[in-house]
Amino acid sequence: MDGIHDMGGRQGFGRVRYALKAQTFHEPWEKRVNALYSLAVKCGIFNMDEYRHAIERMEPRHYLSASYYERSLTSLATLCVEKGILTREELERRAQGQFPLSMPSAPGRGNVETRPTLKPGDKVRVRTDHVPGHVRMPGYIRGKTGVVVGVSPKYPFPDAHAHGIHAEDEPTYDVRFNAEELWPHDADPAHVHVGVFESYLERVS
Amino acid sequence: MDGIHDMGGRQGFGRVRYALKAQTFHEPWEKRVNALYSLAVKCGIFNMDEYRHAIERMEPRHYLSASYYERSLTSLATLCVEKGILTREELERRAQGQFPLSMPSAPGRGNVETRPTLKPGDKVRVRTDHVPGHVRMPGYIRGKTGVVVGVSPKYPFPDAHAHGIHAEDEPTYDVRFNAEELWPHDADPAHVHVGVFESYLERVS
Amino acid sequence: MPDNIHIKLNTASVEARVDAIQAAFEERGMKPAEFIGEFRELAEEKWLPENGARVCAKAWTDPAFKARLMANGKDAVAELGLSMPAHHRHLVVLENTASIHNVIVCTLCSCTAFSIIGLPPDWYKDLEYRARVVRQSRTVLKEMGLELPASTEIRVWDTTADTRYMVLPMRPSGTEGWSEEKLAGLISKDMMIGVARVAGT
Amino acid sequence: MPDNIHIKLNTASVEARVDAIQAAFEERGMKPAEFIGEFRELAEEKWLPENGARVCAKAWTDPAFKARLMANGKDAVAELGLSMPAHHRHLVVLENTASIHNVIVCTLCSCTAFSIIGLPPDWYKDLEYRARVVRQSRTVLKEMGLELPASTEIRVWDTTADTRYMVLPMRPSGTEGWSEEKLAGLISKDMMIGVARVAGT
Repeated sequence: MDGIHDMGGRQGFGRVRYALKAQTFHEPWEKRVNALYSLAVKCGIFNMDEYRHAIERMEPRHYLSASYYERSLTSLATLCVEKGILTREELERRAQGQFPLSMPSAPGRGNVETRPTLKPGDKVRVRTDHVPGHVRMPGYIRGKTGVVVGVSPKYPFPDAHAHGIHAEDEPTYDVRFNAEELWPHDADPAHVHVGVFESYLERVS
Repeated sequence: MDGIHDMGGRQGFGRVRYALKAQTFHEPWEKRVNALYSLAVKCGIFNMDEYRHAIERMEPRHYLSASYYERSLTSLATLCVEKGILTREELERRAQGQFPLSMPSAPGRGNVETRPTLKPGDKVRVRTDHVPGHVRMPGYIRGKTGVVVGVSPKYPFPDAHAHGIHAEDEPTYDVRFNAEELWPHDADPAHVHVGVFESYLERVS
Repeated sequence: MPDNIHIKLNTASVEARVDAIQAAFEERGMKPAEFIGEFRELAEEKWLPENGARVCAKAWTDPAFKARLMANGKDAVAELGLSMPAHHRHLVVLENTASIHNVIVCTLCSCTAFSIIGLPPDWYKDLEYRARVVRQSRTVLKEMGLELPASTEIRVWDTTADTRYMVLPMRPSGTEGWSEEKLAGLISKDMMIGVARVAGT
Repeated sequence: MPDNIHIKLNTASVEARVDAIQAAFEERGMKPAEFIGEFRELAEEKWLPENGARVCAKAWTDPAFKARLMANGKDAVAELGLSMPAHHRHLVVLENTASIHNVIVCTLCSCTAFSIIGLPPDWYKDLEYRARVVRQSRTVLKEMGLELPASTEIRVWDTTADTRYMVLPMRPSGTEGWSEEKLAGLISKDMMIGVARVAGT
């Protein structure tokens, strides 16, 4: 989905709030949330792709105003409700207040049928697909061309794995793009490398 | 700028909060804001392109959480401060609290040098430019092809007019796109027409 | 840098912020109170959908007017004594037919031909409408209560320049011989935006 | 549909929401308290940047190890007793040189090789860093205190799959003969993300 979470290249943000030796956690509940979602993954309630997708499905205003760990919490609660482990009513009764959850999911998809097998040096184009469900292709590379610089082991295909659809595992390719081709006239010169699933790519001759 | 305001096609939003005979204004202050920014335009403090751009420059979290009229208010205040009519200190003293303003502006630009003169029926492609300042090209048409169906009188070129840069006025062209080409595999079939400034277009033979 | 936490905790209420600007304008001799009064009158008594409804009704009954309206909307509405702000240099009238349905949005902000069809309703300015109607036109219209036949071509118009649009709805059958005034009574702001249709069409 | 106004006014505090889930898990026999204790120990005592610092120091002093590290990061760190979660199937080590600087981001969420370089700092997860560093790499690094020579090629790595990255900083001159332990003391989490460099490089 072309959601609010797809942040790469979006303009209008201010300076990074950088500090030396910055903290990972600021409040005790943040560690508990991190542990609880890990526990849910360990117990097999949901997988990491479902977890990421349920964050992306947060109502956009809620996503943008929530802290990182509130997003974790919302995904954890949403998936526990969707999987029938808990009910929203139980959560709201226990919390004594509203418990905002993520929006419903749109359909996922399986692997793209004709996928290229690639090696470093191959020139590729990112397909111009739009996908209603989960996808791990940042919008800023859609339709852009780049060069493969690395190949990974196979992973579950997120577009399927986040939706309980069976699919073949796929390698990802580290693809090198030029920032000035990604954002013509308005980017600092750099190479931007993205880990791209095989189904998102087509070979360019 | 590729800002948070560029909403067309962004996914994750829920149902439109539609009601028959819906209100334009909900609170008395909303009419006052609308009048005050109109007054500032009438007094020549800023023009409509500057006004729109100062809304787009709102900190993204603020933009998304603010109501329509709070966005008007923020633009009005920002421009009055930037133009030296008011100071932030005066505003905060009078309001007895913080008065969040928009982020600073990036440079604008003049007309594109080689612009096509077009007529209905001409096939066009939207240039893949990215513009750090104000621009009235929604991101969803960037790089896409369409057909001219209408021509307007000339308007001030917003990319310049929002930044106090002198530029030639330009007509806009109503360009017809297919929704299924704008968002392949993930759009309702429709023709989407966009009013596109001449500088954003190139002719396709 | 704006800090979201600070915005939430220490920000003056939106009303106090409006008061601050109004008072500063007052002090500078800009007479904001008078202008607010004039604006309220315009918003409540002049910029009304009844204007556009008159335009549509006349187009339904006067083919020569309709031809002029389709050729140059701004000049044609001026014949009826209706004016548009100086920066609205062009009014394009979009005619619905049995096979074509038009709908208007402004994805980048919330522009409308407000002096003709009235100031935009709240939902028109909401992020939901702006984000979704260009991409999911049929779905969104259906959610809003307008279910179009599958054969109807949907045309979405995104107001990204200062060209303004209004939809000319279809005239329902059974209204032959009706006065312009009676016909105008059938037409609402939402129909001229394109999220509703006249009953019976 | 979530309503933003309601979210603001009636929503339970985030702490009450966490309590609610923890209590529900407790009732279902999932032993969340024990797991939270284990997790806290991992986060505070195991997933530390000192792990990655050891890896970098060894790579600086042992060319054969470095070759194995560059060929297969996950296997090489395992030699040092360091493990990665099962779903982190691939560790790619990015070597900084006199002419190349690498920096890591996850624009879609905030993935890192946390068992090796430590859990990500707050700013790494902020929208500012995620939105900007891919597009304005040199500007953002400068704002963060790292001004790179104009001749340095910047390579940004966006962690959009479960491949994890770590930056291997440059070894500073004047450290010949230093022990691995002393060298490791030069290296911070931020250097392995790529927003800082070892002093003197």
